[in-house]
Amino acid sequence: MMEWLTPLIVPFIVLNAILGIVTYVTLLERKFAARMQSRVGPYRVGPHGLLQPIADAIKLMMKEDVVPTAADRPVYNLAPIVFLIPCMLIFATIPFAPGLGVADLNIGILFFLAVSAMEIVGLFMAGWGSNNKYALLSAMRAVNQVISYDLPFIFAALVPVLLAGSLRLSEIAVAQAGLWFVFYPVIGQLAFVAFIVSTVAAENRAPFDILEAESELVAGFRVEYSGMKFAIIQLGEYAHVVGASFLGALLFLGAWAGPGPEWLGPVWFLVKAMFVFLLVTWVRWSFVRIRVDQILALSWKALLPATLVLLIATAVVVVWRGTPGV
Amino acid sequence: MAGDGTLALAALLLHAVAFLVLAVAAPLRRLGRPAGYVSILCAAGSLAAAVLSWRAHAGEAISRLVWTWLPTEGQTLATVGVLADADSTLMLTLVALVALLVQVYSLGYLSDESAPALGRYYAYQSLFAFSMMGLVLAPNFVQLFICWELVGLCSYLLIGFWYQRPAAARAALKAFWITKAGDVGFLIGIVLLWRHTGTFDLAEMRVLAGNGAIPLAGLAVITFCIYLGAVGKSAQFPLHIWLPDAMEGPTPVSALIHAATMVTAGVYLLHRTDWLFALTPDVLAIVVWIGAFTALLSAVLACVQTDIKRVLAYSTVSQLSYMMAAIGAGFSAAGFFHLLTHGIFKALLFLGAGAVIHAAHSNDLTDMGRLARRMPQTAIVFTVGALSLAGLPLFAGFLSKEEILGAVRAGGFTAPFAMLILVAFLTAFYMFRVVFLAFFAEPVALHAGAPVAAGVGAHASHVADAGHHASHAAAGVAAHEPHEPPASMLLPLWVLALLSVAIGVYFTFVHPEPEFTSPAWLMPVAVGSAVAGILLAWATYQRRAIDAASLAAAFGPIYRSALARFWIDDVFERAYLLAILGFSRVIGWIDRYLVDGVLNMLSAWTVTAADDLRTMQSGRAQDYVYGIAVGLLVLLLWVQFG
Amino acid sequence: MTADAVAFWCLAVVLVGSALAVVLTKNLFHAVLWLALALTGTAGVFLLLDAEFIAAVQLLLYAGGIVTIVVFAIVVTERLVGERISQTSRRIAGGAVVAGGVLALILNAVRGQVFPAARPEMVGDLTRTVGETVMTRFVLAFELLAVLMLAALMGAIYFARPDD
Amino acid sequence: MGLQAYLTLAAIVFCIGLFGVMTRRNTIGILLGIELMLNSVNINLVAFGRYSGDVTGMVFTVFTICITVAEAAVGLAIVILLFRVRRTVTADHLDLLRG
Repeated sequence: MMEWLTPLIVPFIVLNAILGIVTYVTLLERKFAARMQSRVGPYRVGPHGLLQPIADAIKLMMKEDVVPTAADRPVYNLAPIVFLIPCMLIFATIPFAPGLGVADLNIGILFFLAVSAMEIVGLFMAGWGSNNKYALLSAMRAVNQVISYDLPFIFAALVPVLLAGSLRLSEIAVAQAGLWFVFYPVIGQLAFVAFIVSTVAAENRAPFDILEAESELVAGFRVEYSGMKFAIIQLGEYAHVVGASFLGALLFLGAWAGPGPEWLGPVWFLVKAMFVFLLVTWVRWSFVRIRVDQILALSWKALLPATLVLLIATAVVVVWRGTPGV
Repeated sequence: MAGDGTLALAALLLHAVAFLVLAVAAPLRRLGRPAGYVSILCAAGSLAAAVLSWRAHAGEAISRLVWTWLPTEGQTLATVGVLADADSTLMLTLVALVALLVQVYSLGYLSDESAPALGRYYAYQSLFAFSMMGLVLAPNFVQLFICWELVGLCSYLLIGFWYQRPAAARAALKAFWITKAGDVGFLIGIVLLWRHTGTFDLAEMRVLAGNGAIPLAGLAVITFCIYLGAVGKSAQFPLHIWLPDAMEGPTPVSALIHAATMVTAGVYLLHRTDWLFALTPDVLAIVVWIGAFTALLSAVLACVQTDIKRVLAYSTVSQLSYMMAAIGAGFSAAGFFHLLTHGIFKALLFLGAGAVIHAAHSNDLTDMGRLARRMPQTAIVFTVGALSLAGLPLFAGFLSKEEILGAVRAGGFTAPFAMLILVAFLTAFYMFRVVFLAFFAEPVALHAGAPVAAGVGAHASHVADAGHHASHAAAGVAAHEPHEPPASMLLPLWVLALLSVAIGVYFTFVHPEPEFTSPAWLMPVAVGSAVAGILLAWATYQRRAIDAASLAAAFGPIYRSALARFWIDDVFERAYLLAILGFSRVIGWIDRYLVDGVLNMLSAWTVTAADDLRTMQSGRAQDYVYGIAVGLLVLLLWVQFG
Repeated sequence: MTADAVAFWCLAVVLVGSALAVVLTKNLFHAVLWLALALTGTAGVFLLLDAEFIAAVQLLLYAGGIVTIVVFAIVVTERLVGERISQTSRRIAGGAVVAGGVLALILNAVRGQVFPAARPEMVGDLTRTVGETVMTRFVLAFELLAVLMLAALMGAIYFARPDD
Repeated sequence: MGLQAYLTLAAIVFCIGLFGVMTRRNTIGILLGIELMLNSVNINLVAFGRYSGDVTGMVFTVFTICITVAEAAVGLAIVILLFRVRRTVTADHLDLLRG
């Protein structure tokens, strides 16, 4: 009985845990942003606003589901789902503790990158299907930006891969037992910075949020969405950010390593991931939005060559030291 | 730590790092001077590493540091790495030193350049230094050839640095193609040698040669082919014609590439493989004769040039031939020794000439004169360089030149020896002709009664570096005053001058153990001919006791032929034209009457047929795909049921 | 039926269905989305063949990359928003006959051969083996590929540069 | 499942792609057909490699995928350029090479 149930139970638990985390991450961000702006943030619903995300979810579910007349209906309706699936699938290969994960593939990080690249299909479907100029423009911008920042993102993420000598995420985590890669002299810090910058860009967050620049494009590719579909898109976006935060914590911050008994590992991992998330949020609420050409120039003229050189330098270091690993 | 070649590798890789940084980080490169600082910083580190490496390998210590490359199934075709021993690290130090000084010097010399051009210049410089060091340290022929071509490429890029000027672009192409002609021979030689010995590796090959395991049959052809590469790179007759034209590049480039390092690569190659050439004495005899002949030819040519850089260029050809002659005589150490000293003082002379051009805004000797008053420091260091080149005692060229003369004589080549003595005389003459005309004598142009400004204007249009400084000249020719160059240019000059003197003094008192015995009269004769040359130059151009024109008239035919560069460039052009045009005429006739005749007939038929068939060609790619698919269908049917 | 066979049949249906949709739908944008599904299905087939690495590359480059640029091309070549892009086909009957004939003959050829039914056991990490093979036995092809990519990159830039 | 099943699947996809290339009027549509054909070739390569226990097939699949991406990039650049010059992407109108 248990033999075939276990592979179902673990994903079920993980999926629900992730959904919970993602829901409350919205609250975390709102509180954090409020503190940065000397406000209090959500406070009404529940003690210290703790029930706010649930209230939001209920509100969105109750709303009327409006479909524009001119919309490309099948595409419009499918888009949120196609968008959400990759965003949830990226958690499949992340090990939350030694042995605790859905599938610890030997190409784990490649799977993560490949699946997160699929997200753009859903995004474009949403922009196209809405049959709205703002939505389409926003989707075009998103494609531009995601293509541009995928490469630096991959290169930055490959630095820990080279250092650990494995594509398997659990092995990368284990390889940091001695030294977290973020503390690896020079290379580690540079790669981490590049990772954070390209994460912010790949998530389309400020200062790279031109695709939903409210002053020009109203709300970007989701302008025509409402109700449950809007909630799903929102959920997917936050899931992606959280997934990238987990990846950052795993690649650079030693994953589940931390003081205390072993069962505290997942907790430590969560704390680190939230740290990365807050870092991204901090950037989001601190900088002004920059122009499209600036965004593209930053990627192609600075970030891409820099990460490429960094990657080569890492390879040289690894070859010089003879063996991968710290 | 230093014994394992790591330091040599570091010296090599520092330049590569500088180049990569400048090549990849475009914003940094476009800043200009900061790019130069990056490059200079790496060059300084490289020099330190090279010197340490040299100290570690001064004795018999040899270290190899190689990685396999091009692994084919079962065996390794080639390796890359460094082979550090006494010779290569010494050469490495020379390259590192001159490269550093030239880069510092260029900061001042090229200060008028736009920032992106300056950054590009430093990127090229770093690439060149890296390639040259890779050549020097090459453990096998493959790496050596690759670096050999890389330095050729850098030479091309740097000669054509002012690529907007047609003359520079042409000179760059000429240098590239003529050296390539030699390189073809070199490449053939390497491949033949590989078939002959089964290895590219220098050390392995040397062991084979030591055991007598290399079959002698056919080896002469191979060594001659390899020598052809050296002929091209080191500007031996008849491929010497590119080097004077290469002076279209910036003067620091001439100092680094076309005097001290790249052109000596041919000499270095022969020195490096002297054990191989020792097996083929016939080829060595060719080397001596061509060397002596080129030395004499170019020395005569140097006497009649009015462009200061061209005098130095022909002088470089002449001195390279000196080295070649010594190597051909079988005493390659003497040639290598002269290579090192020549590298120092020729770089000094070129940089000094650069300072003069910088000040006078002209390359032409007739535009100069009495510059010693305006720029005494330059005059001193230039004279030190000239004395070194003339080979007077206490200066760098003295012992090395005498060693070469002794070597050629000990090798039993009497006629080349006599030619080289004559060259020693001519060398002193033309060098001091430059010294007197530029620094001490009254300006010639004033003598002739022509205004200086007109001379500057007339030459600035067609002379290499002068054009570069023409903006200065145009700003105010009349008010222009020659001045000492900035410190960034003076410092390298003084370093090189002091080194020249230091080497000269050191070797005047500490004679290295010679491999051969020279007769006692050799040194007086050598020094005497040099002094005679200096005196003749003094009498002609300083005192004007002898009229230069009548001196020229006395050597009428030679003078006129020298002015025409002995028609060698013309011969190349004619031969090229004749061969290509003649061949083309024959081919043209065949083409017009035989080939075309048949074809016209066929095409007449074809045209009518095509008119009927053209409807098949719709121009739509899909129709063709359709055709392919139908063809595939038919093919499958035929295969399965036919 | 084993789990493998079930998965294969599901993927085959998805793949063939979406491929047919790619060549038959009138809406070009929908065709591209169907292509994305077909490419994803192919990645699934690769997974069935134990080639996880290839599957990931397929998703990353094909489904992520190509689909995006195709979409881009559609948007650039059609008016941004306006009438639905529709595309018609021609010579449908002829094309169907030729394609069907080729298919029948290929299948006939495949049927006539004897193929190994069982898969040999692969030892070690397949991804690592692929990587090592690329870097040793096929290093020349790999480097040529790099040159090709560079040429394609420069060609694309040349084509796409703004008119002067 | 045997090798035959995979080969059959690949053949079907290939012929569907061929059909698309022959019948589509839109240049981008033709490109989609080409992608399908290339894709089926990859299935063949991987399947043969897997059933003969040799990684060569997979290595060349990686190569093919890379080449395809390059091909798509250049091809679409050409399409965009064509559109800029001729204001059409209908393949029938692009017949400058007609004899």
